[in-house]
Order: sequence, then structure tokens, then C-alpha cells
Amino acid sequence: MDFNLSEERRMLTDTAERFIRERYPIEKRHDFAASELGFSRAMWRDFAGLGLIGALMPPEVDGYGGTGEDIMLVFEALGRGLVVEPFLASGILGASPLIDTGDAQTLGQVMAGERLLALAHGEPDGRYALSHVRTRATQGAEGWRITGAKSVVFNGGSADTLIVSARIAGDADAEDGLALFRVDPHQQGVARRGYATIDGGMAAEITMGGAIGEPVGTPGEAYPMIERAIGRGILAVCAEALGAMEVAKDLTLDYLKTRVQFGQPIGANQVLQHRMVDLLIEIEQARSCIMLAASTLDAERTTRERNLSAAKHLVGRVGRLVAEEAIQMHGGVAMTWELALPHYAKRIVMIDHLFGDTDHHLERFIRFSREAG
Amino acid sequence: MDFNLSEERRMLTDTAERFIRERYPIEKRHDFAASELGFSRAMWRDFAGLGLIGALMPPEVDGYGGTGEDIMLVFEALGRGLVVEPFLASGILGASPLIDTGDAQTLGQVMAGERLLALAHGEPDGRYALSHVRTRATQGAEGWRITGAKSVVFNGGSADTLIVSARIAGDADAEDGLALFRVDPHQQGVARRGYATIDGGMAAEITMGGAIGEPVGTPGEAYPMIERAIGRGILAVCAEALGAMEVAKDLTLDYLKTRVQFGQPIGANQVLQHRMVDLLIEIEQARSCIMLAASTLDAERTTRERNLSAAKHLVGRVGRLVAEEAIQMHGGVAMTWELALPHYAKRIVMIDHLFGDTDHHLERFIRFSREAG
Amino acid sequence: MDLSYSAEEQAFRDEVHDWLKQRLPKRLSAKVRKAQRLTKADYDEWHTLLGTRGWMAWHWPVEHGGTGWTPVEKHIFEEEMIAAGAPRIIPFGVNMLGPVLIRYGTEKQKAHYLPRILSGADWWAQGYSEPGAGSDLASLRTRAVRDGEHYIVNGQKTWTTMAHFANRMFCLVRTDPNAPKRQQGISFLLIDMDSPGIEVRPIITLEGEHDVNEVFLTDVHVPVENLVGAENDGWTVAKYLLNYERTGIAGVAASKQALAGLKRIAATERKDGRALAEDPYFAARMARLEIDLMAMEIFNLRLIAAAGMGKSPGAESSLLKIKGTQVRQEATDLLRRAVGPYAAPDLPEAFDEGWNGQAPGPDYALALARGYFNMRKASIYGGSNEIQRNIVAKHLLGF
Amino acid sequence: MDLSYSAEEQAFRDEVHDWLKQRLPKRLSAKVRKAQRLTKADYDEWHTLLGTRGWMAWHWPVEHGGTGWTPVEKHIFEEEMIAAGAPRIIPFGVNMLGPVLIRYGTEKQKAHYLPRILSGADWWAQGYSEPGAGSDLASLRTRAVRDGEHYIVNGQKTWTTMAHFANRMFCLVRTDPNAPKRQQGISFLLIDMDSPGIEVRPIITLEGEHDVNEVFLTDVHVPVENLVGAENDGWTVAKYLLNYERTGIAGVAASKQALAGLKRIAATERKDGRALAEDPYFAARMARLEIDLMAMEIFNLRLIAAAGMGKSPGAESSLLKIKGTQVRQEATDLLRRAVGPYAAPDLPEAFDEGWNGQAPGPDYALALARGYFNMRKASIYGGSNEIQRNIVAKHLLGF
Repeated sequence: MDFNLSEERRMLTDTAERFIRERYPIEKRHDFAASELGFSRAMWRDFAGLGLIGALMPPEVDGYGGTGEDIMLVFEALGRGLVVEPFLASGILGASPLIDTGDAQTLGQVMAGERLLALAHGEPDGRYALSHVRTRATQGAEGWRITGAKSVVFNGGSADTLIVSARIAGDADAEDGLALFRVDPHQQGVARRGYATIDGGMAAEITMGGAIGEPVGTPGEAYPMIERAIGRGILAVCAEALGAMEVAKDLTLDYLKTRVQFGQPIGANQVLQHRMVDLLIEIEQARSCIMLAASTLDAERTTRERNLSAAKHLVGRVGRLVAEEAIQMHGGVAMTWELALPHYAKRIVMIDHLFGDTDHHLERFIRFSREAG
Repeated sequence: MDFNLSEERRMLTDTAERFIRERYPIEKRHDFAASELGFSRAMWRDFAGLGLIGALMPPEVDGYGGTGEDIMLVFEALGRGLVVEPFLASGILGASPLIDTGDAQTLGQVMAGERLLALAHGEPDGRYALSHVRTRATQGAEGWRITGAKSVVFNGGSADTLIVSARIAGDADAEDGLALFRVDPHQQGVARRGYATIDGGMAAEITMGGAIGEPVGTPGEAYPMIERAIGRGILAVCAEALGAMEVAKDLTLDYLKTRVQFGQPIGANQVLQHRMVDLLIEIEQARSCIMLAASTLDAERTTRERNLSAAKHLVGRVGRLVAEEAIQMHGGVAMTWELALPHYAKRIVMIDHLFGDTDHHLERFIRFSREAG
Repeated sequence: MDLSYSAEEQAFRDEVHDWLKQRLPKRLSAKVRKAQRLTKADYDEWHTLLGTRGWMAWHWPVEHGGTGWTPVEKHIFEEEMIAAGAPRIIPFGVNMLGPVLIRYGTEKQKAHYLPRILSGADWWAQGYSEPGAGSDLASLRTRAVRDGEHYIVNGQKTWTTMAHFANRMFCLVRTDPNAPKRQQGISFLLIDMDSPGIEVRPIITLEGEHDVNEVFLTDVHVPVENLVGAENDGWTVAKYLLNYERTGIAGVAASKQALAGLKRIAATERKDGRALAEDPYFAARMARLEIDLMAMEIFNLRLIAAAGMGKSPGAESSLLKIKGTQVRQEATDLLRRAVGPYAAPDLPEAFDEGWNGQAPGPDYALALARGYFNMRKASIYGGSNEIQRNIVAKHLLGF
Repeated sequence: MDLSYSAEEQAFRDEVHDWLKQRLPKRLSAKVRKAQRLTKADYDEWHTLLGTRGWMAWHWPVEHGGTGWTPVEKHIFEEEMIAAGAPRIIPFGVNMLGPVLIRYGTEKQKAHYLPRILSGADWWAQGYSEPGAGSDLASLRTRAVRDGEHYIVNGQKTWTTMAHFANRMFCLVRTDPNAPKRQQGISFLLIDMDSPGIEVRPIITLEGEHDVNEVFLTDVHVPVENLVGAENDGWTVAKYLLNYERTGIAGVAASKQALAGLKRIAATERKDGRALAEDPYFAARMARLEIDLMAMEIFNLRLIAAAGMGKSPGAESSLLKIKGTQVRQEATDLLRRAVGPYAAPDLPEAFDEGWNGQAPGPDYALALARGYFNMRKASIYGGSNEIQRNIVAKHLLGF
């Protein structure tokens, strides 16, 4: 066992954190989020230049990272800055099937910040069920045609390339019969409706009526790739939540020490001190569980998914506690847009709505634990 | 709506509380509990003389109470004194079917403190399932004969008369086909093994091999009577837990104000103050829910059982909190036999093991809520 | 003890229910149900209707235009109002200032202001909080200096709810900065919002809405006759206001309404091929909330009935406030959870009257994350739950 | 970062596992598994076996007979010991006094006492706590007055675990009552339990057991050479002891063992016709516990590895202690719940070796309510969790 970061990883973390601290103040973040695109293209290219997108990809596709540890470190830094650029959509969710199929060419464009991806997988009424796909793909003379509706697709409105899941066989909830397709969103037959999300992001509803798609991997056998993509996504957002929780805790600690009420810093109240201690403990518990999930991201399925669900469950539970306590200890000011803290709280809480909430993953953890025996 | 006690009820409560306060110190209680019988026959007769057993029975069987409110008030007082006399076994569980069938003669002996009852219903592997009965009864030339094993029967070792549930038809878990019998425990064919329980009570394992029994009510249709008996029992132990929680809270409050550490009463610590406030709130919540259950003890089934399960669930949840916090705030002394507090804590916690724990009753509440629509 | 509603109470409920069914404009209840933004005109319309029926000032003594209802009747009224989707009654005039004027106002003040509250002619704002004060009300720094027949007021108020709709504001100001205790030297003033020197600036809340404001006061002239109570005795007045009976402090009616909505949504949402309401975990979360709420309803009525007519339960109010906000916030948490991924989309335009766009998911999902984040305030304002615990520790537990 | 066990670590685990399989007497592991009372002879037997293998003082530096294990190896050792059902090593001599003597003892003290600890010849008790002191250790009142070549000790110690088995006790005493600060004027003494004037009285715990004692000291003569460290400098010694490395402070191994037992029981117990482990609520409670425990295992190793060999993680220990007790207590809570009505029967005689009576329910049920109530102490002793939070607030959060 070894709990230390390598020299390389330490440099990566330092670079990312310094850049975000210096170049990504919260006011700019709000401006980016409020723009039509929902993020800054210039900033995205800067992140690419720093190698932060490439750090999410393995050497097999000419990246320089891609392990669970890399994903964890990058996203923790992103979470600390509430970064709205599409790391999750492009660098993780859309990229994952292309990593699995070794599409170094497309990923080269992604790592350079030139091509934006989105994974169009979730559907209306699918909630968090991973295999729920009603979108259909059929093979005709001119290739594959896709018809169906995709829901809450992160950065789906701005993506240059969509990775779309569709069913070529089986019932709506079957794991078998799924396929992934590369779809050009600018073609006729694809309609996108983008909107903002409450935590500063962008998503889209996407409908396809006979859209042309090019298979990614073997049609009918895509479920494992989808699970891998979502698994990487789970690790990424857990680490992002961790970064955001650290900042929320630090901001609160700072506030408790500086805000004076009844003639003393409010942090002089023992109850607030003890509640801060509990936050500290729970954040360290979450970090530990995320480290475990990161370390087994490339392990066999049962171990990998069990640990991912453990982490996502715990982050959901701890995240709510941290967000609510940070707001409560700040008091009224935390209810204002002007302060940075509530934006951290919003992101932390809303991460529970990504890829399955705390209850969903507790159930899933139990299922995989039974498999593990 | 009216939240006040009648003059009569106020007198009943005052009498019970004063008697217990003055005549039932914790040292005597321990002596009673440690005796072979597990309680004091003399004290039981005194309680009878005060009318506290009769207060649990309705006028139809020559009692002078028997409503939910009466049961609540008596058991709250008993809980305050950690009384070990067999109110629950004789006055509630064993008495309930006799109330339902109007057996004023036997109940007269019970109210006088002369006859002890016990309800032998639970069985090995039955856990908290109300309809789980494997004990069989068959009717022969000389009447009914009962064969089977009963488990954790409160005061079953000392009872003069057992009320035994047995099955005359149906599967082990069917509600139909159940019967209740009056069984003389001194006959051949009944073996009893008594033992102490960790909270100061007594229980017994009872095996019957062809024991003679006399039906109580119509054989085959006893389930509603069993549910009534357990329902009254639920209300009783909820109220008992309430009384015990009040004392645990008061003892803790007193301790916080008098115990000096680091040069000040430990109650000067704001964290302990706030935690006491939370106990106060939760105890009042529990009291409110118990009042609701008491007020609908004679309502139609769905309302009655739903409110009983709500109260039992909440008492289980709040009880654990109160018991654990009271011990924690006392610190090391709470770990000693010598102090009264841990005995309250033990009883409060173990009440969750009677008639279904907090999870069991949450599930049951959900079931009855669906019935209520 | 009898916890069922009497025939009279049931008849009262029917009366309120029927009136609301007939007189509450459908347009308003539709907006309330969709969580849409209500305009000043919406509130004015509703206040006027209630005033006409004599139900505007339902907490007041009968002789001043109140109702004389029992605590249980008040509870029923609140339940029916919320169940019908009625806009809330803006409380600053009728629930806060009214009782203060009845107790401390001059005859002239009463004669002038009370009818205007009853009719909805005045919209009052509450000028208590100041920047940096938070729950420490007595630390206020807004100064009022006597100058002939006026006070000259300078300072700043904050968290002033709906001040952008108000034409008047009652205000705590410091009239004696040299008083030995901070609670002394404070006075209670009535201020016209159109006085020169008043500027209202919006505070945008975390979900991007404008309900609260900062109010800047620069050399604002307030006639001396607008003083309520004695000069430098404003703390007594303020405390009276805080302790005035609040039947609804636990928010039972609102939480019941939220739970009912939650149940509807959980019956509609699907999870793993069945209704979310049948998922054991979600069902357990809902059931725990419901049991807490059932208990709290009795707890609330018990305490209010015990305090007696027109009186506040005192420090017991703090118990209700704490539990009430816990239950209310838990309800908003479950509502947010219930809609899964659809909690994320945020369409601010959907909360304007007449919006007829389409939500990405079900319509009811749009307001739920907002509702959750917005309701975090419940445990902060009006004295945070920490302050409430301090109060209970001191006054009920004797620490 | 690599959170898997290396080949060397795995080999180490096998070595420990094999040794325990061969050498741990079945009689002892059976008693441990049944939660039966261990006698002094049981412990002595086990200590001697460990001492012979060189694993008695596994925290000590190699030069004094320790092992030189890494934190991960120590963690593995603890896991294997508990998994095998080994009796716990009584910590007072080997884990507490040993390191103190190595750091502060005279050469003569080291030469005399350390081998006797290694061999199990001495059984030490810890004389820290006093009546009324609780977590406020520095308020101690036991007096030691120098009289020639002796200290004359008078006072009372309490919560003295296993003092009825001990032949020696290390003790904090007040040697200078006039010191300006309470922490000054305290000394650290080694006392023979057979000295005249010592009386040990049992304290019966809430579940009716005798593990802890009161120790009364009346004019006890202690040779001056039994002073450890400088006179009046005992607080430094005491603090060192408290901060000495404790790999196992979070109790990960014990909680893992408890969880494994819980899973076995939940697979056996029936609820509504299926295994309790398949009940959604109970499964959820167990899974939450397991996830907390998985996280805590990493947390524990992270902090201990970061602190480095032989050093304590400092105030971080408090984080581990708090979380560790929460997890441990939760495990005992679920164990108690798991057996339903059978948690109630209490048969004290069942915990004596050789008992072959029958339990009313399953055998494993008998110890579970006792275990739950007994484990309440975990968040109280060794500095309550409240004290631990105070420490963290001060030293890690800078309050």
C-alpha cells in the first residue's frame, strides 16, 4: 500500500490548482456560465494547453494519464474552482467509449480543445437506470439510422459530436442489444434544445428522427462501454464534489473566524466548532472512499462498480450534510447570489442527481456486494 | 379538539406518580427484579389497591378506565419508576382478549392483584410477525389440546393463567385459523423455563405437548383479538418509554448542572445544551405521537393501527437517541450499575425489541397508509 | 383529551373551504400552485378580498376587526388557505405591526393605520435587520436624531422582504447611542417609503430571485408623531412583536401541503418499473417525514392551546420553529430527490405568469431544486435555529 | 498511490495467519468468540505465547524487543489477531508503560521492567482517572509526599481496568499542590499492588460485569526510584503516553470483525419468510455501515502512514477516534437489532467457560444487547468524543 502521489501527479495537481486559483475567479465563472455557450471556449483551450484534458486519457490514445488517480486529481481541482468547462461531457463521458475503442484521432482533437463531445444516453422516464434505452437504431442501405429522445444531456447543446446510445434489440431495460453511435448533431433529423441547470451548467434535450450514426464498437454489445463511461463519470463527479466540499468547508471556517456577532467571532460558539469537526471527518471519509474507488477503476467489474457505488453513495450523504451545514453556519448571507459559497452548495447537492443518487447507489452497492459474496 | 386531562384522569396520574415516587425507589426496584419472581407480590397488591390495574380495564368488565388515555397515563407513570410488576403481561396483554370476550370474573381477580396472566403468543423464528403461529390446537373428545413452543413470554414463568395462541387451520403465517386458549400452566404437558431480561424484566420459554386449553372467543377467528392485545401493548410500552425518557432527560439535565469539570458545570458547554434541546424536542414529538395513538385506540382498524405503528416507530427512533445521549452526556458514571440512569436507558432501548422495532413499524405504517389511501 | 375535530370545528372548516372555493380567483391559485412569481397587484387583490370577508386580520382582537377564533380554528384556517392554493398574507402589516399598534400605538396611530392594514391600503416592510447584525438584533446602528418635529434617520437595513412593493416601513433605530446597554436607546419608528433619502436596492438570492432588499436611509425626515411607544423603549416593542402569538410558527399547514404534493409526485414518478412511492427507501423517507409531521401537528396545537388565547407559547415557540423548519426542509429535500435528473434544469422564465413553454421533464419538476435551496432560509431567518436552541436552553432548561 | 496490498504485505499476512492457526489455543479462541469471560490465567497464557514469538511488544523499537513493522503490517497483524479470535493484548504494560519507560525510564527501570513486560511477568494497571475528574485528567487529587527514600501516597483512582488482576500500577500523583498551573506538580510513579495500604474494589458495570475497579491508596510507601521522569514533570510523561502511536485507534479490525459477524447473523435470521439480510431496510443499514467502514479503513491507514513510523498522527487521532467509535457502536446497534425479541434474554452464567446450557434463542443472541450497552463506553473513555472534538477544533481548525 502506498498513499503518496508520484512526483508527476503532484505537478499535475499543483498546475491545475494554481491555474484555477489565479485565472478562474468566481465572477468570471458566473460570466462564463451565463453566456450562451455556458462556458468559455478560450478558457477551454487554455485548459487543453495545460494538459488537463489529456491527463484524463491513457497513453494508448496518446493521452498522458487516464487512471482513476488522474481523474480524481483533475476533478478535485475543477471542483475547487467550480469550473464550468465541459470536462465531464467531453473529457470523460463522451471520451470514454472512444478510449475503449482506441479512437486516438478524435480524442486528439478533444485533448487539443478543438472538438467537444457529449454522451447522449439518459432518456425521459429512465431516471438513473443504466440500461433503460428506448431510442432505436436500425441498419439500412445507407447505414445506421437513429430515432428517439435523449434527456438532460450535459453540454449536449454545444457538442460537435454526440455519442448516442440506442437499442438494436431487446426490451427497454435490457442490458443486451445496446449500441453506441457517433452522431453529427448538425445534420437534419437531430433537434437540440439547450438550457441552463441550477448549478451553473448546461444540458439539452435531444430528439432524433432517423439521424445518421456511425457505430462505436460492436452494435448490440455496448452496455459494458456505457457502464465504463458512467463509472468514470461517477468517479469524476465524486472528486469534483470533494473539491467543492473542501472549499465550502474552508469558506465556512474562515467565516466563523471573522464574522463577529454578540461581540465575538461566531466561531467561538462551541456548537459550531463541533459541527465543523464533524464536517471535517465526513469530508475525509468521502475522500478516503473516493481514493478507494479511484484505485480500483481498472479492476474487475464487481470490485470496480461496488467501490464506485460506495463512493457515490457516501458523497451524496456527506455532500448534503456539508452543503446544508455550510449554508446554515453562514446564515443569511449564504442565501445571496453574491457570495461564492451558495454556488458551491448548489453544485455539491446537484451532483447527487448525476448518475444515480445516494439511495440508488446504496442499493447498487448491496447488489454488487452480494455478487462479491 | 381538547388537549386537557379530565379531573379524574389528573387524579389517577397524580396518585400513580406520587406512589411510585415515594414507595418505589430504584434500589427496591433492583431487589424486586433480582428476586426469583422478578417482581414484588406485595407491591403488586398495593398497585391493585390503588386502582392502577383496574384503570386499564373498561367499565364493561367492571374496570374504571381502559381507554387509550388511561393506558397512556398509567404506563407513563410506570415508566417513570421503571416498575417491574407485571402490568404489561397481566393488565394489558393477557387481559385484552378477556376484555374483548367480556370475562369480568377473571379480570376481577386480575384487578384485585390475585391472578397473574401472560399472553403466550410469540414463537421461535416468528420475530415480530403477528400472524406467525406454528403451535397447533386440535379438538378431541375431552376438549382442545395444544402442542407447540412459545418464546420470550413476558412474565410467562409466574403467570397463574396463560392465554395461548394456536393454529387450528392454515399456514404458519396465515391470519385465518388462529385461536386463543386459556391454559393452566400447572398441568402436565406444560413446561416453563423462566429467565431474566437485560432490562430488569422476566420472560419464559414455554413448551406444550397436548396441554388442555379452553377457548377464548371463537377458535379460528382470533387474529383481531391478538392484534388488539398487541396494539394495546404497543401503546402501553410507548407510554412507558415516554415516562422513562422523561426521567432520563431530567437526570441528565440535573447532572449537567451539577457536575463540575474544568472548573465549571459541564452544562456550560453549549454543545451539551443544544443536544439537550434536541432531546426535549424529540421527546415532545414522541409524546404527541403517543397521544394521537392513544386517542384512536378505539377507532376503526386502519386509523388505529397506522397511528400505533407511527408511535412505535417514533418511540424506537427517539428512544435510541435519548438513551444514547443521556449515557454520553453523563460520561463514565453512566456505565455503572450503581447509577439509576443506565437502567432507564436499557429499558428505553429494549422497548424497541417489543412488538416490532422501529423499522418493522415504519413498514407497517406504510402498509396501513396505503390502505387509508 | 380528545384529538378529533368537534362538529363546530368541522363546520368552521367547511365554511372556510367553501368561501375559498368560491372567492379565491383561479388565476391566483394557479400561479401559487406553479410557484410562479406573484405581483404586487396579485397580493393586493387577494388582501382586499380577505379584508372584505373580515378575514384579513384573523389574529387581532375582535374589537379591532379580528376574528376571535380559537387556536384550533386558526390552524384550520391556515390549512384550508394553503390547501386551496391561496397566496400567503403578507405578514408585516397585519401580523406584525397591527398587534404592536393595538398594544403601543397612540389613538391617532390606531385610527389611521389599522383600517389601512385591514383594507390592504398600506403595504408595510419590516426594517429590523442590518448588515452584519444577523441574529444579533440589538447591535443595530441606524441612527435617528431628533430635530424639532422630526427624527433625521441615517443608516441601512437589509433582508427587507418585499420592500420594493412597500409604501411604508416600521423600523428599529438607535435614538440614544450612549445608553448603558445595547438594548436601550432603541426606538420604533413608522417611515413612509416615498420619503426623500430612501433607496431600495434588490438582493438577488442564491436561486436568482428578487424578494429581499437592502434599504438605505440618508437624512430621512420622519415626523415625531410616527414614534410608536416611548422614545428609547423600542426594544420592548420589538420583543412584544416577536412574542406575539404565531399559530403557524411550525408551518404545519405548509408542510402538509408539501407532503401531499410529494405523494402525488412519488405516485407519478417511475423507478425500476414501478411508482417511486413503492420504492422501499423512498417510501421510508416519506413515511418518516409523515410521522414527524403527524407528531408535530399535535405538538403545535398542544403548545398553542396550552398558552391560551392570544398569547404566545413563549420559549416553546422555539421548539416549534426548530422542528417545523426541519420537517419543512426535509419535505423540500424529498421533493428534489423525487424527480431525479430533472431536478437540474433551471428555467427562470417558467415562473412568470402566462409562460406556456415546455419543461424538459415534468412541469412539477421545475420548481423543486429552487424550492429546496430557497427553503434553507427557514432555519436562518427570524432567529436562526442555533439562536432558538440558545433560547430554549436558557428559558426552558434553565442553563 | 496504490491501495492494494503488496506481495510482501500479503506474505506477512500469511505468516501471521499461519502462526495464529497453529499456536492460538482453540480453548481461548472459542471463549473469545462466545464473548465469555477470560481469566487472568487465560491472558497470561496468551501473553506468554506472544512473547515467545516476539510479537508481544509489536509497537516497540526493534532494539527493545519490538518488531519494526510498518503501519500497514501492524494493521494486518491486528486484523489477523481479531479475525482469529485471539484474546486482546492487555495494553497497559506493553502499549502504554513500555514506550514511556523507553523514553523516560532510567537504565535500571528499563532493565528491570521491560523484560518483565515482554515475558508477561508483570500485569500493569493504569492509575490515571480519579472520581469526579472524568476527562479533566489534570484535576487529579491523589497526593504523594516525599519522605526520605519514599513517597507516601494517599488518594483514590477509579475506572482502573483489570486492576484486580494487576500486580503493578503506573500512577499519576500530585507532588506539588502549590504549582501555579494544575498541569504542573504532577509526577508519574510505579506502584506495587501488594504494597500495604492498597485496596481494590470492584465497579459493577451497567450490564452487571466486573472489569473496572476503584483503587484506594492509604499511606502507600513507594520507593523514590519508582519515579519515572523528573518529579513534577509527570504531565509531560502522561501526554507522551497519550500521543504514542496507536495504529488501532479507529478500531477498524474490531469493526470489520463485528460486521462479518453481523452479516452471518443477518443471513441466518429470518424476516417475513426470507433472510434478514434481504430486508431492504436492514440491508441498507448494514450497507451504510460497511461503506463507512471501508472509508474509515483507508482514512485510518492514510493518517497513520502520513504520520510516519512510530509517530502519532497527533490531533488527527481524534478524528479517527470519533469516527471509529461511531462505526463500532453502530455495528453493535445492528447486532442487537438483528436478533429481534431474542436480544432481551440475559443469562450471565452463559459467559462462564464450560457453560453448556441452552439459550432461549440462538446462541449468538445472548451477548448482543450486552455488547451494545457495553460499547457505549467507547465514545466516553480515553477522552470523550466531545473532548476529541474540542481537540480537533483547537489544533486542526485553529479555533
